[in-house]
Amino acid sequence: MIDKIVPTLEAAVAGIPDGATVLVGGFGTAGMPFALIDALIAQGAGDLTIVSNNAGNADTGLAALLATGRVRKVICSFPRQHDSWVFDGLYRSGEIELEVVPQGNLAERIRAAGAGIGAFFTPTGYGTLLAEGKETRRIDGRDYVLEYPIHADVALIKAKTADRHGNLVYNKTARNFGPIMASAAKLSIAQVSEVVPLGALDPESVVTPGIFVSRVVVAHEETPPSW
Amino acid sequence: MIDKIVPTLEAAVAGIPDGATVLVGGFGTAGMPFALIDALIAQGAGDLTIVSNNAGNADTGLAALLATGRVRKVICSFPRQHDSWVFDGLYRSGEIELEVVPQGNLAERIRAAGAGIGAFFTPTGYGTLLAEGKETRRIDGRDYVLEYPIHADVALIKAKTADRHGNLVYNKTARNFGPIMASAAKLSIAQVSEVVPLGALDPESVVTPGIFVSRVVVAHEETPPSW
Amino acid sequence: MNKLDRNAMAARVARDIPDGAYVNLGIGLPTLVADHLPEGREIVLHTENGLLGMGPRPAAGQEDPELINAGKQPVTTLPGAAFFHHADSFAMMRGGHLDICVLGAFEVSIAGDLANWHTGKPDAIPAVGGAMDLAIGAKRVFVLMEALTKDGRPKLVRECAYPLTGKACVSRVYTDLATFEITPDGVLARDLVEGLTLGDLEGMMGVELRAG
Amino acid sequence: MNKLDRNAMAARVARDIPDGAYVNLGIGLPTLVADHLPEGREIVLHTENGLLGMGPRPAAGQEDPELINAGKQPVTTLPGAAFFHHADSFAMMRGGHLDICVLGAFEVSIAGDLANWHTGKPDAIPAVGGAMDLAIGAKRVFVLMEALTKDGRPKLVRECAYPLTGKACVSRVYTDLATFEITPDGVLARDLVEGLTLGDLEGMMGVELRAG
Repeated sequence: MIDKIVPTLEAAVAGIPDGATVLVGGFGTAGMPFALIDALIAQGAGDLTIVSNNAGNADTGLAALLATGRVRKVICSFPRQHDSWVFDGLYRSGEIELEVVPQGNLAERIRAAGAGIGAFFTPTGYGTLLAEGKETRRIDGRDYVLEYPIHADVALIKAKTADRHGNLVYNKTARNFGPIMASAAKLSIAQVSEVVPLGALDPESVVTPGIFVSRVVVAHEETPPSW
Repeated sequence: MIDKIVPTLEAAVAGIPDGATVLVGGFGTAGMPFALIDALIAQGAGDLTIVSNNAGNADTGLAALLATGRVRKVICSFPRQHDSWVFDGLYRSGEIELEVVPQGNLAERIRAAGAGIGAFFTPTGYGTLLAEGKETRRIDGRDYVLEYPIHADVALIKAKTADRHGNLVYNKTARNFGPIMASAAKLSIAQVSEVVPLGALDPESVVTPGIFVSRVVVAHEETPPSW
Repeated sequence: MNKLDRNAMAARVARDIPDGAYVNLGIGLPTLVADHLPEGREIVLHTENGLLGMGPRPAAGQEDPELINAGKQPVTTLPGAAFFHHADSFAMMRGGHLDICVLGAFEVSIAGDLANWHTGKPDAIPAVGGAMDLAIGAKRVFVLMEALTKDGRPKLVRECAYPLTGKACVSRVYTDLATFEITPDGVLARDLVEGLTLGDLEGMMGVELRAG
Repeated sequence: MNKLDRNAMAARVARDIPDGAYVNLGIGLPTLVADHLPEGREIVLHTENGLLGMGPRPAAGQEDPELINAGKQPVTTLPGAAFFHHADSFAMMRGGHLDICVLGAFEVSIAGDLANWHTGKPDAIPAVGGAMDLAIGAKRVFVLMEALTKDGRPKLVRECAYPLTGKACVSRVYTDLATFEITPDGVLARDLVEGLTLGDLEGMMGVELRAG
C-alpha cells in the first residue's frame, strides 16, 4: 500500500541532513511552501544550499531560514528585491554565497536533473557576465552556453490537491517551479491544501505524477499577497 | 480575433511544401492523425522527411504516404513491425533513407527543438551502434552522447478537443508525441474530435497551449485498434 | 519639441502589435502597453511565471495571491488561458514561440545589444530574473525606454557600457523622441516627435541614423 | 533438473518487486510479470507511451484503441493513474525515477552489458524503440530470459556478441535455471533449480560464478 501522506509537518521534513541541497518552490509568495520552510527551520538542518527563484522577502519564509545562518549558499535568479534585507545583509557581510542564474536556465537546469540530461546548450546568457568562464558553442549559426543540471537532495513545494500516491495538481500561477523541482530531488515533499481519495484526480489533469513525490502533508495556510 | 479552426482537411494541409520535414504524431494507432495524413497524400507534397515513432503499418496512414513514393527519409525509433511491409520494401530496395533514434532521444530531440535548446547530453545509446560517430562526454562519472534538436516545418497531430485559440487536450495514451511535436514545427496542425467555445477548457488542464498550434480541423474518425 | 509621455509611448508600441499576437510585456513601463492595446485586436499575453491569456488587474478585493504576473502583481485570466510550469514557460520563450516581447532598457546598442539587468556597480547585488531569457525569447524584441537618461545622455549607443543582457537581440526601440529600427545596415529612425529633425536626433544620440 | 516454465520465471521476478515500487515491464516475457504480482502489494506500472498506473487488459469488448501499452495492446487505468506526453515519460525513465525495469534479452554480459535490440544480421532493418531508454531507465534493471538459447548456447556471456542496447546497466538476471546478480566483484548465482549444482551451472554458462 502506497501512502505518502504524513501526519505532521515535523514528519514531512524529518531526516533532512546538514549539507543538503534544497529546492524551494514559489515565485513571489505564490507556490512558496511557507509551512515546510518553517518546519525545516524547526528541524534544524544546517550548511544548506538553497535553490529558489528569489532569496527571501521580508522576515518570513526563505528570509527566516536565511536569518538562522544555516544557509551556506543560494542559487537563484533574482535575490535583490525591495524587501530582501535579510539576504542583502548576509551577502554584503560575506556570510552567504550567491550563484545568480537566468530564470529560464535555472528552470531548465532543474528540469535536466529530473530528466537525466547531463548538460545542455542554451542561448540564454550567451555573451554576458553570467556566462563568463562557461563553455560556449556555435550551433547552426546561433551561440549557446553549456549549462549543467541542478540535482538536489530535497524539494519543498506547494500544491493544491494530492492523493495518497502523491499525484499533485496546483493552483494557477502557484504551479511555477513545483513540477520540475519535484522531479529533481531525491526527497520531494509537498504541502497541499487538501488530500482526496485515490481516483478522485482526473488522470488527464494530474500535473505531477506521484512517482516524483516522496511525502505529502496537509497545511492550511493563507497565501500572503506578493504585492 | 484568433480563430485557428479551418473548415476542411484540404485547408488544414494547404501550403505544405516539397522538401518539408513533417512530424507525425501517434504511437501505434493512438494519436495517429489519419485524416491529416490522407489529406497530405491528396495535397501532393513530395521529397518529405517524416519524423514519427514508427514507419507505417499495413496499407493506411503513414504506410499509404510512404507508398506514394513522396517520402525521402524517415526518422523514427521503430520502423520494423509485423505489418511494416511498405516501409520494408522501400528500405530494402534503397528507395528510402532511415535514421533510427532511441525513442526517448527522439522525444527529447523534438522537445529540444520546441524549447530552443541547441543540443543536449543524453545517456541513452551511449556505447551502442546508434551512438557511433557521435560526440560523447563523461559528466559526473556517467557517459553521455550529444544529440541535436529535430526542427520541423510541419507537425500533424491528433488531439481530442480544441478551442479557437488552438488550446488542446488529448485522450489517454493518444497524447504521446502530440504536445512536443506541436512545439517543434513552424506549422502545427491538429485534427480534433471536437471544438468547444473559448473558455470551456479548464486553464489548469490545457495540455498544449494554443501558442503552439497553427491550425485546427475537426475530423470524425474511429481510431482503428493497434492490436 | 514635445516628448511623448509614458502613456503615449506605450500606445505607440501597442499600435504595432498585430491581431493574434502572442506577447510578453516586461516589468515597468512595458506593462503599461497592456492598457493601450487597440480595440478589436485579440492579443494573448504571456507571463513567464506560467500563464498565457493573462487579463487585467482584478477589481479591488478580487485579488488572488496565487494568480500574479512576473512583477508579482495580481492579474486575472481571460477565456482561452492556460497555466504551465516554469520549464515549459521558459521553453516557450527560448523556443521563439512568442511573437513579440517588450522590454525596458538602460541601453541598447546600434547592433541590437541590450543592457537592462545590472548597473555594473561593484557593490550591486546581481539579480537577473527572466531578463536574459526575455532578451532572446521572442521572434521580435521591442525595447520601450526614454531616449535619454535623466542627465541627458543617450540610451541608444554605439556600444553598451552596462553589462549586457543579450547580444544582437533587439529589433526595435520605442522612445519618447522617435522609434528606431535596428537593422544589419544601421539604425533607421522614424516617428520623430514634432519639431525634431533627423539631424537634431543624430546630434542628441551621437550615433548615425537614417530616415526609415 | 526441472527448468522453470515461463509463469514460474515471471513469478520469481514478481516476488522481488516490493510494495510501492514503480515498475516498467518490457514487451514479451516481462509483461507476464504483471499477472504474478503478489497479493497485498501496491505496485505502479509505467508504460513508456505515457501512463503511470496501468491496469490489466480490459474485458473483451471494453478495449479502447487510445488506451494501449508499449506493446500496443489494450490496457486499463487504475485509480491514481496519470497520463503524460512522450518527453515527460522518457524523462521519467532517463531521470532514474522508476524503481525497477524488467526486460527481455538476447544476451547479458557479466559486466551487465545488455543486448536485446538487434540481431546484428546485415539484412536486418534496425529498430530500437524504447529499448535503449529502458536499459538505462530505472534504478535497477532486471532481465528475464531463458538461460540458454534454443540450441543450447548460454545467454549470460563474458562479452556480448550482439550489438549492445546499453553498457553495464543490468542489475540482475532471472532465468529458468537460476537468478544471477551482477556485481562489481563478479556474478553471484542463486535460486538454482532443483538438481542443478553451481558447478553444473558454471559449466553450462561458461563464466565464473559464485554462490550468492
